[in-house]
Amino acid sequence: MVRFKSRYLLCELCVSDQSSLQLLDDRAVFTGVRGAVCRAHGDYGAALCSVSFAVKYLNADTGVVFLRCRKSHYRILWSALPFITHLENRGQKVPCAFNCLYVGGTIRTCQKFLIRYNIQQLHRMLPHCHNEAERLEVRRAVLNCSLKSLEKEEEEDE
Amino acid sequence: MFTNLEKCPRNLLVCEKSSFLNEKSRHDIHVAKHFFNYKVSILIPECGIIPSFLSSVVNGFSKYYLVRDLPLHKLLEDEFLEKVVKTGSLYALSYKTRIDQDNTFAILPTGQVILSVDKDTYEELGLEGKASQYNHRQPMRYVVTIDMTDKSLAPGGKRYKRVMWALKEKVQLTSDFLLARYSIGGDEEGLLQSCLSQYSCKELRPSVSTQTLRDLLCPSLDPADLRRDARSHDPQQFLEWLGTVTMDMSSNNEATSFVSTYCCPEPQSSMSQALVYTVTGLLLPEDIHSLLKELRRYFDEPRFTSWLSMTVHGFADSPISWGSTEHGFHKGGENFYTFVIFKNQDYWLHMATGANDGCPP
Amino acid sequence: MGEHASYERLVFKNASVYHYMKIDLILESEDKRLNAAHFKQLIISALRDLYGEIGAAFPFDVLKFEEDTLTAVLRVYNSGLVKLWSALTLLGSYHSEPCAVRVTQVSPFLLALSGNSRELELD
Amino acid sequence: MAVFVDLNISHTVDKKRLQNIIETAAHLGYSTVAINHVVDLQQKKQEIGKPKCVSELFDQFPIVQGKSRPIKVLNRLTLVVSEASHFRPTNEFKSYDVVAVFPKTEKLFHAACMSFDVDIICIAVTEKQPFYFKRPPVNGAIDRGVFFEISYVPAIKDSTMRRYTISNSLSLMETCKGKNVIVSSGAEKPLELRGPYDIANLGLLFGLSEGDAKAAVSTNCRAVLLHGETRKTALGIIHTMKKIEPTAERREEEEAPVLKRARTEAV
Repeated sequence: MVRFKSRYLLCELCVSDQSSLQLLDDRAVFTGVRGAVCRAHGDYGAALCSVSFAVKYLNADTGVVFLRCRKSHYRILWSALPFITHLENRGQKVPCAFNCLYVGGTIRTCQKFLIRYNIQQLHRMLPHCHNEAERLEVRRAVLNCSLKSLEKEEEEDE
Repeated sequence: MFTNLEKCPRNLLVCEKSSFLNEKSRHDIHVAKHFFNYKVSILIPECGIIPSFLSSVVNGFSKYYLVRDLPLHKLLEDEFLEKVVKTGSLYALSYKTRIDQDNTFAILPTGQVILSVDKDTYEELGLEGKASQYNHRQPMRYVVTIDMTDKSLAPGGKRYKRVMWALKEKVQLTSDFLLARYSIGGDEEGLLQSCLSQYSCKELRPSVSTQTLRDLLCPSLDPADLRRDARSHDPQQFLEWLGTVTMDMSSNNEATSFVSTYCCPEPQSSMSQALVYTVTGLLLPEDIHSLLKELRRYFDEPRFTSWLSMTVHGFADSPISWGSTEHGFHKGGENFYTFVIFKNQDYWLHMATGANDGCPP
Repeated sequence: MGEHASYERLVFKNASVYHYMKIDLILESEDKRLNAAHFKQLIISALRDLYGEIGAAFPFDVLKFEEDTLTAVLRVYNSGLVKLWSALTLLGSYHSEPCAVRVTQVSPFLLALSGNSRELELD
Repeated sequence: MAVFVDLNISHTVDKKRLQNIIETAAHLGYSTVAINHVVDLQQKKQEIGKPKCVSELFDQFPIVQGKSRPIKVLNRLTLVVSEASHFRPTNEFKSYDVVAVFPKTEKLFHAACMSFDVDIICIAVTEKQPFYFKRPPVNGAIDRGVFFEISYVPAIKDSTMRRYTISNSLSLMETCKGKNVIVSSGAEKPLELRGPYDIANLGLLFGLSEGDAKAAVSTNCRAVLLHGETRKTALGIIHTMKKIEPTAERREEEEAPVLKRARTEAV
């Protein structure tokens, strides 16, 4: 049996107001991205992408999104992402931008990257802490959260 | 983005530069080997009416015949072979048959018979041939070449009988044919007609049309510079320009214009008028050769132009292009050549073929 | 043979950067008129439908357009040929009225469009 | 490299329109067309009738453009099946030149590929494919010489259907690798038909290679017609028919073996 090769796009949703991310769900991201692909690449692009296209994971707290599509067509999906200016859910508009962080062949490699990326971010953000108390607070939070909930780390960054 | 959609069929363009006065010049061979010509168009810059010596050559072009429902074996019977095929050069091409769909037949003046047939016919025919070059997954088309001048195929012989049996008894290959015969004497008026009297036979003459174009831009040509390294336009650009002229398109657009951005290649000069003279029909290489000779004489008198061009289009559905090189039809079936003749008897020759074609000689 | 041009031979494979298409637009009602600009706009909108904004941005030229017969000659880069052709094939309506584009000939050489032996009619 | 064929011209009772479509097809260069009679077995009281004789359509069939032959018109039956029990081969099948089936469920698709005595399996183009194409049934169909059909007219008419057409055919191509595919129109109006070279180019969008795309309107259709012939006859070797003469008793007539089985194999 031949395996259909996929590509996973690890994206970060950039929003001005972090809380607005809570309004989004998989469905909203799915339709938003599909609409963007259709605008940028037309019916043909949309048809190509729709083969095995899925939102594999959405973290409404950190804005991390995993998109999956066929390996042969991931560039179509990727090139449409910059044209997204907002997503819509239940009539509410969320202005946002997609920032593609990593493209991987499996969810696993994407996850590894995400951990590395978040650690990097943590190191970058830590010096910005205003006083020792804040710093300790961050450290405590990081130690508190188990490895399972990686996404918490990023939340602490803010 | 869509890489699978960005490929397109290959095409070939062979450009030659030489002089008619060069002893080794092969222009006559190229002309003689392009057997089935459909259209000749001549472009003479700065010329209003066609010189009489040219039109008289064209008027002397051989007649050709359209014969309906002619069985192929008729053309290979001893009598016909002796009388027609072996005494002059016979050109025969099946008419209204498409090389990518139907069985197509051609008889070359060299005495070769070429059958390009589909798989079913090939299997029933039982003649030896080889698979066409342009097959996909499984061969669906075969090319059978029979050389009638071969000694082993002499009428009455075993192999000859087998060929006739295959074409007569096994499968009656019948088609409409375009026939023409070139003979130096020209004494056998109606020889073809008399031989094929039992079939509906229509005599046809090549049709001629003239068109005068006014005020156009034209690229400046330098005979020594085929490749155009020094200048900015190359053979493709010149051929493209020639195309726009023969199809009467505007060639002075702005780079920003919406509809078309085509511009005449630089360096350019303007031309007050030009003559496009076209002949259509089954045109024989011999006739084209004599036309070419006359065109060279055009510069015997002082003229305003330093060059003129002649384009010869081949039949898109002919089974061969040059010599016995296989020809096919993928999307366009193009096979043509263009002579650019200069005042000093230098020439450029551009030969082009499309996707399912062998390379021009 | 110094005075004559010396022999030179060049072979180009896929030399032409363009492909040329000869097409016919067929409208259901024959009283509609359109000019070259409308015609190009129609093709661009067909491209946009099938290939989106990015697809609609690739350049092509309408080298010739005859308003009475609605025939045209298009020039397109090789890489855009399949896209343009398929967009023309899937073009089904003009101003919500059925229409069709018939492609008569496609060639990498413009000259070849002026001598199509499939147009030969001797009857 | 064979003649161009369109195996799906929608049947209408409007004779004038049908004539119009066939004339257009001839003008576009199709040498053979098949008139498609659709029978939806879901609805009750749907009977497979005998098709009208095609010779009633024209006194003189239109000449194919660029050729001196008239166009050949055939009859085709398409059964829309959603339950396996509905599919029952009847004698009426024999009066059609080509029989197609449009399976609505995965189970039926499997059955159609592996066992149904049909020539064509239709692929959904107006809706999202409700199941995945699995390799075993698709390969089974290819081995049996059954072809998959994609109709392009819905893609001309509507943007959403265009998306379904393309994505469904792409997922089919992932499994069948471009083998045993035919592309046909499904036209109801003359203006919906497209020329054979246009379709060969359109095939690239459906995930076919250039050669496969041209085969999809020519050689593969020829294979379908031959396959249809083998169904009507005993593997294309023996052809039985009733003698209409009232006095003569029923006799089996043996025709020359026009077909060899090998020829119907997929190309």
